[in-house]
Amino acid sequence: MEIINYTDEHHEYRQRFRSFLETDILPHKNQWDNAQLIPKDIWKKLGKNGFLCPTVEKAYGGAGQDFLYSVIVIEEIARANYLGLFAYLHSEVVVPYITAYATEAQKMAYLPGCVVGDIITAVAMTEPDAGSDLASMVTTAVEQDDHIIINGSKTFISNGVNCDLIVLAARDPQEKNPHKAISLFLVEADTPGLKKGVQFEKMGMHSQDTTELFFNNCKIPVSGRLGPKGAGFKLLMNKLQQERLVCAVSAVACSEFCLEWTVNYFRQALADKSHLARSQASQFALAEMVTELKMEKAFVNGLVLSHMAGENVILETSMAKFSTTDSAKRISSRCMDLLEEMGGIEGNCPLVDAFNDVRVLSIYAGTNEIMKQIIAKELLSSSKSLC
Amino acid sequence: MEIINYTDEHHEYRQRFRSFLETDILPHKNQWDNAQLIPKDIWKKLGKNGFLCPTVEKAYGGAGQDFLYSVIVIEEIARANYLGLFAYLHSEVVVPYITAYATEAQKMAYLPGCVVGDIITAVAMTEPDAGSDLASMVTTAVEQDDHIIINGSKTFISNGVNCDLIVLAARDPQEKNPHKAISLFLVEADTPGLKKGVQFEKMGMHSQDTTELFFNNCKIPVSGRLGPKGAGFKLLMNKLQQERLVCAVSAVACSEFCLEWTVNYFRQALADKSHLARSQASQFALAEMVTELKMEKAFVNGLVLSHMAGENVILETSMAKFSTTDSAKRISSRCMDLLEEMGGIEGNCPLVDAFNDVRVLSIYAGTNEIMKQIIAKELLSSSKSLC
Amino acid sequence: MFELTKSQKGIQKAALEFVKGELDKDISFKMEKEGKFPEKILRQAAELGFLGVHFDETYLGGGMGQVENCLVSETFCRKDATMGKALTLWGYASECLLRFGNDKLKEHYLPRLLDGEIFSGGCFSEPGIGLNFLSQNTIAIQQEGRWIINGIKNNVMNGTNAGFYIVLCRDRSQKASTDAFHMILVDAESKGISVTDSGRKIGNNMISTAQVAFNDVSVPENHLLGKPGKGIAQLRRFFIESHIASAAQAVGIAQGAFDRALEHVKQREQFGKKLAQFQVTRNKLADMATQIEMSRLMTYTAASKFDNGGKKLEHIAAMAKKNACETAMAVSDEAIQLFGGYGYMGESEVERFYRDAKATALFETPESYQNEIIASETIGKIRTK
Amino acid sequence: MFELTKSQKGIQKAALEFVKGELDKDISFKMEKEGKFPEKILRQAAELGFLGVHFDETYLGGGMGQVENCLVSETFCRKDATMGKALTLWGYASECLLRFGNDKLKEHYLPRLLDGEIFSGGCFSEPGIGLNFLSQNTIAIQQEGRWIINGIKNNVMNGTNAGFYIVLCRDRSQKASTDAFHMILVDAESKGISVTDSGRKIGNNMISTAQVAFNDVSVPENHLLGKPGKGIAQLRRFFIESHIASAAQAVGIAQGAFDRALEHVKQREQFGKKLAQFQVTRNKLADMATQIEMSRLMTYTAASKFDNGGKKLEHIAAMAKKNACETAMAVSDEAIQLFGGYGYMGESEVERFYRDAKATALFETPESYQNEIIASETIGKIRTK
Repeated sequence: MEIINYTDEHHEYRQRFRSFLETDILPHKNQWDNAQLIPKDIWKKLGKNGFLCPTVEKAYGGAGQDFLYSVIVIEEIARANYLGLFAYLHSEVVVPYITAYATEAQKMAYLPGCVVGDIITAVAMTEPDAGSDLASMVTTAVEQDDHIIINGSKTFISNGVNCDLIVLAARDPQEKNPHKAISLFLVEADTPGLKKGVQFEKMGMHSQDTTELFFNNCKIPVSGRLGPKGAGFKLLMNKLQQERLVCAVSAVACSEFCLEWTVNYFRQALADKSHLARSQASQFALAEMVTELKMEKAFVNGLVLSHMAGENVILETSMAKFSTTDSAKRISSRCMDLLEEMGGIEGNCPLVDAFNDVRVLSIYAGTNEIMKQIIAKELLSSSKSLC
Repeated sequence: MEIINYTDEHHEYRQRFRSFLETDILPHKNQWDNAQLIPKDIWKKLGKNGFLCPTVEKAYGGAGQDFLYSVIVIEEIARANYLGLFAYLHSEVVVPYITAYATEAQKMAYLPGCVVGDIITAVAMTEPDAGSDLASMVTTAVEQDDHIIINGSKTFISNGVNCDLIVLAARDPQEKNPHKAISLFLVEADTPGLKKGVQFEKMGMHSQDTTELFFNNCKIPVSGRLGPKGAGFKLLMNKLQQERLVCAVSAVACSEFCLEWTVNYFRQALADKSHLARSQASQFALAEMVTELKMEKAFVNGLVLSHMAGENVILETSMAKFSTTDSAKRISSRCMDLLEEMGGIEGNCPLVDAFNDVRVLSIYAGTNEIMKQIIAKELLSSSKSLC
Repeated sequence: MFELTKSQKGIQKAALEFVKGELDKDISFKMEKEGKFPEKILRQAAELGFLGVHFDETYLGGGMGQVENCLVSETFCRKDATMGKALTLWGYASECLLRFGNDKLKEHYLPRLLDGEIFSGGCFSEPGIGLNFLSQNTIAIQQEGRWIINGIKNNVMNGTNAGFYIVLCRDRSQKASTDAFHMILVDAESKGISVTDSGRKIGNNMISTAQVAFNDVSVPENHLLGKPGKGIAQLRRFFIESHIASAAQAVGIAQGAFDRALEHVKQREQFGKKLAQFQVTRNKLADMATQIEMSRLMTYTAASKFDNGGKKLEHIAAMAKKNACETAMAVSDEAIQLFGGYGYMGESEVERFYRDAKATALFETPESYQNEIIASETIGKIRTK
Repeated sequence: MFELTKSQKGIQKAALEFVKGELDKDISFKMEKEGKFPEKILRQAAELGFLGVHFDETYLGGGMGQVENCLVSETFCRKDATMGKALTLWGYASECLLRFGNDKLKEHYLPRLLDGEIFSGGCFSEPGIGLNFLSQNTIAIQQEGRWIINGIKNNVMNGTNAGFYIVLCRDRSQKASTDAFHMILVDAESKGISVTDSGRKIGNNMISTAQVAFNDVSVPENHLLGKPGKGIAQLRRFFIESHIASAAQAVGIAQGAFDRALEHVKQREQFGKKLAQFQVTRNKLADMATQIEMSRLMTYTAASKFDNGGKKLEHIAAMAKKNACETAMAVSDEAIQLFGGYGYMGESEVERFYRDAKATALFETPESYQNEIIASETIGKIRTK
């Protein structure tokens, strides 16, 4: 029994995207990894071909597809072992703030560009001195006449170099209650007073550009506020379910890639009668890892359906987020162990890239420790039965 | 989204069985643990109330229910923390050999008794010198005129004291090919030449009786053969999917019991402001374990549906078997750690029983090592994609 | 490099001969089931000098150190964990008397203890409070030259049959602080003590564990061990020794389970090969052997440092216990698995090693306590604003 | 009990001062990225006597033992794993020459090696065959007073820049058996050698790893190391030293990652508290510290036994490496997690410790090799029918 029943249209879309990746994307991966940037043209190509923001409504230039199209894009990128093509941040994390909270005018202004890849988005939440702790945010947004003046700095901004539009969280310095102080804003990247910092070197995901952002009396019109004033905290919270879910979908697909590759390697080794495939310990390790993967996949697929049905599964997606990302880390590392020294050589073995890429999954979208804290709190404060 | 959609009738059955356990079973657990036996009367009571073999067809005295009724019985026994009430071996492992392979006459002779608990069944496969290795079985069955003469011994026979009817695997000493040599037989426990050995002391599952069986020129009619001659190996294999699946269902429900109990304990500790509940490490541990449980449950529930749909999910049930039983072991042990010294005291903490009971799950129904061997073999010999 | 001395090897050998000659598996199984203490064997062990090898000879001890004590404990537990733990823990917490008590008290209690005549128990933990010392509620009031004690302690080893208890009490006149606790020896015959046996446990079933309530129990002033107010500091010093001893027991348990498993896999055949020839079995044994070797090394090192008067030992001892308990659990669990169905049966011994390993981890001090000891030493001072 | 001597502590201190003074983080990051070997620093280390501390003084070595060598490796890697490994592994497998070579060969190669002038590589593994010695296909034929070598070796450390290789070769005249292999030193200048760099790796990127093909390579007869036919036995003896050295590097990596993480959690605040004040952080640090302590103890013990000429060391050394690599992986992984987003950035150093830990586990000898060494020693003889 498949948990998700994909239609023929879904399969066709998946096939089409897979081909696109093979012809238009993967041949350039090394080059973009070295450049630490994916050219804006490529984003446009992705957009023009319908691989960005597939769920955006037709009224705003989108295809108005169901969420399974999003899942397909995320899965195929991960299965192509190219997490550095961080399109899902744009399509499934940032743009949803706009579709959910923006005014009609804001939607008309930005969404069509987001869909075709003319506008690349980023979200600016984290600050140098406040990682997962939103309440200690210090970037300020002060209303002055028809404008809002922003001051402060944000860090770990994914798509930081490429981004044209930023969903920014900042606080009203007058409001003492941290939960009421934060508002969201839409800031265009060329706004005077906004400066992009230098790019971070990272362990992996090299094609993906990460920077700091500095706001120095950065002035945007009041119409740039996203959602109600002071509602930022709540708006951010509302979107966490999808953010964690797509992270889990990506992690599972990445584990799938690692295992598929390794199992195929062992199948070949078996055919070649190489000593590697004769190892009973390695065979057991593969059995264990494939089992781990199948369980996660079953769980996450169930959550995809619940999410599409509009259910509140924030607790379960938090579980999926920490568990699948830990697992992807473990699986990429353990697969390499089975290949012995061969596993560690970049040119021979794509697992090296996977190992370097997945290490960030347990850190971003809320660290895995934060996930556990949330789960435990919910678990102990509730009186619901587990079964 | 619930993966399994239970009907109101299912819920009602679960409720009825839960009450039955509370009133008729659990008050006697200690006594039966000490006696190392559950009285035959109790089996009859279970049967009369419809809690044995719920799927047996009405024609043979059964209720003709779907497999979810079986799942409910298994789950509720495990959630009552009473794995020693090993009814599922009878209902879901042994009796299915009869429903699947027996002649009409055999069915009529035995099934009605199995359903009402007048006949308790056991399966005799394992031998002292051949654990998981069926091919090295030495118990012989020799056809002589209208009879079959059985010689040899079997060990680790669950329900060994109570059993009235035994599904026996034995080999034809003339046949050299081990895969063609084995046949199955139905042997009534009072057949001359069959002797039950002394009962084993065990780590847990104390109420459940385990013995050796000795066959010394034990003579049964030829009509006692179950299924075609020499087909034993295949017949046994055919039933493994269900055997492993029910083992996994039981393991998951047992983990559920442990976690439910521990979470409730911590909820109380939180209300009492006890130091235990303040421990962040314990809270994280609970979050991790509940996540593990939810994943397994999703996977196993999916397999239940596939099994009911008649799909071949032997590979996946082998995965579920090793993974859920390892997990039950880990969870029962780790929950105890969270309770510190209190966790180890029998009178205060039902986890001690759970810990002692679940340790056998990774050993029976094929050791977890055998599961991994099967999975790895299938994985590497196939050319199917994992995704 | 750690290397046993000749005399240490001698002790080890003597202990091995003793357990081989005197410990009977069938008797032990029966006693474990019935929860009986092996008193006869305790007396024999006492006669041969295996009790309190690290106690002064003046009090009938062996006059040796913790290394020797570890060797005896490990060897005993390797042969039979339940009995080994009984023979090692009969005098639980008596090191508090040895290290901090006055001569008169020592002369009165220790010779009888080391003779196997009496037992001792430690009253350190409280229901719902555990080892969170500052929250503890057992109170001692000084009154007319005596201490009046009130409160309830749980998880008291040898609770039902101790000759004396070592009790951690807060001085009522002081606010809870690390300097507000006394360590007092209470004779078990004192009026006002009521003991409730905790019953059967996951393991360690030859030793009783109990809740002990003190209701206006009055003891002479000189039953204070060490200096007034130094109870917590002294207790932490005792836990160094106790952690080392538990670690040695755990190493013995792991080794005992390993011995049985190794013997089994070298004999048992499946699919035409000895189990020991399967790569997965070999890898399991390699893991088990490595874990045991590391835990033993850590334990002996901690013991040896203790004997040499080493400082900064608290976290090393805690590491040794934490790790040895993990090893004992992992190794005995794997041993059961290697035995298959036989491992689950009582007669295999390995299931009992597994349960005793769990008991070693749960009772005495829990891992959370060890973690905090290690962390605070490792992290050092944290500068906050 | 393991306790460093005064002179060992001196070495440790000197090594610490050296890395503090000479190793620069920014330069190191750049070199790692470009895959360049730190030749200048190697020369400096040579001048100060940090290369080959366990080699005879006759050949410009330090005249000390593996304990001292471990202290240097650990200290180097603790400061900077990639550079530390480069400075330690530049002379990989040269112990084979030291232990088994004739004086003439040693005089010719060792002083230049220990001077940092040349590098050495070990040719032990083959593509698709790994360290399964009996299946190896590199052949040596004795012909007119020379050895003619043909075959392909992979995973050769310093493959592209070695001055000489130590090569395991099968004698064609014999069937594959443990007595049919020779260990031969091949000068890298010999004709018929072709080297293919394996390119960038998961870690250890200042050292090249390469495939080395031998095509009718002819070397003088006296380049045979030790006795003919003893190649495998000698290689196993070398792996004892190599396992100990890898273990020391891994301990250094673990400690280095731990140092950074500890510093971070004591400074970084979240939710109004220092990270180091959260219980979960404290437990993580306790686990990490325990693992490191155990691995270090095991490594020093193995080194010390080696220096004292101890027997039955093969499995102890393998245990040390296996365990230290696990520790290095677990600790550096947790260090990244404690840093959060900063840990994933290049400048945090911890991500590089993590990659170098993985490289230490994967290259040199894989865990499967260690497991089999430990298992065969632990299991002993199996009686089959």
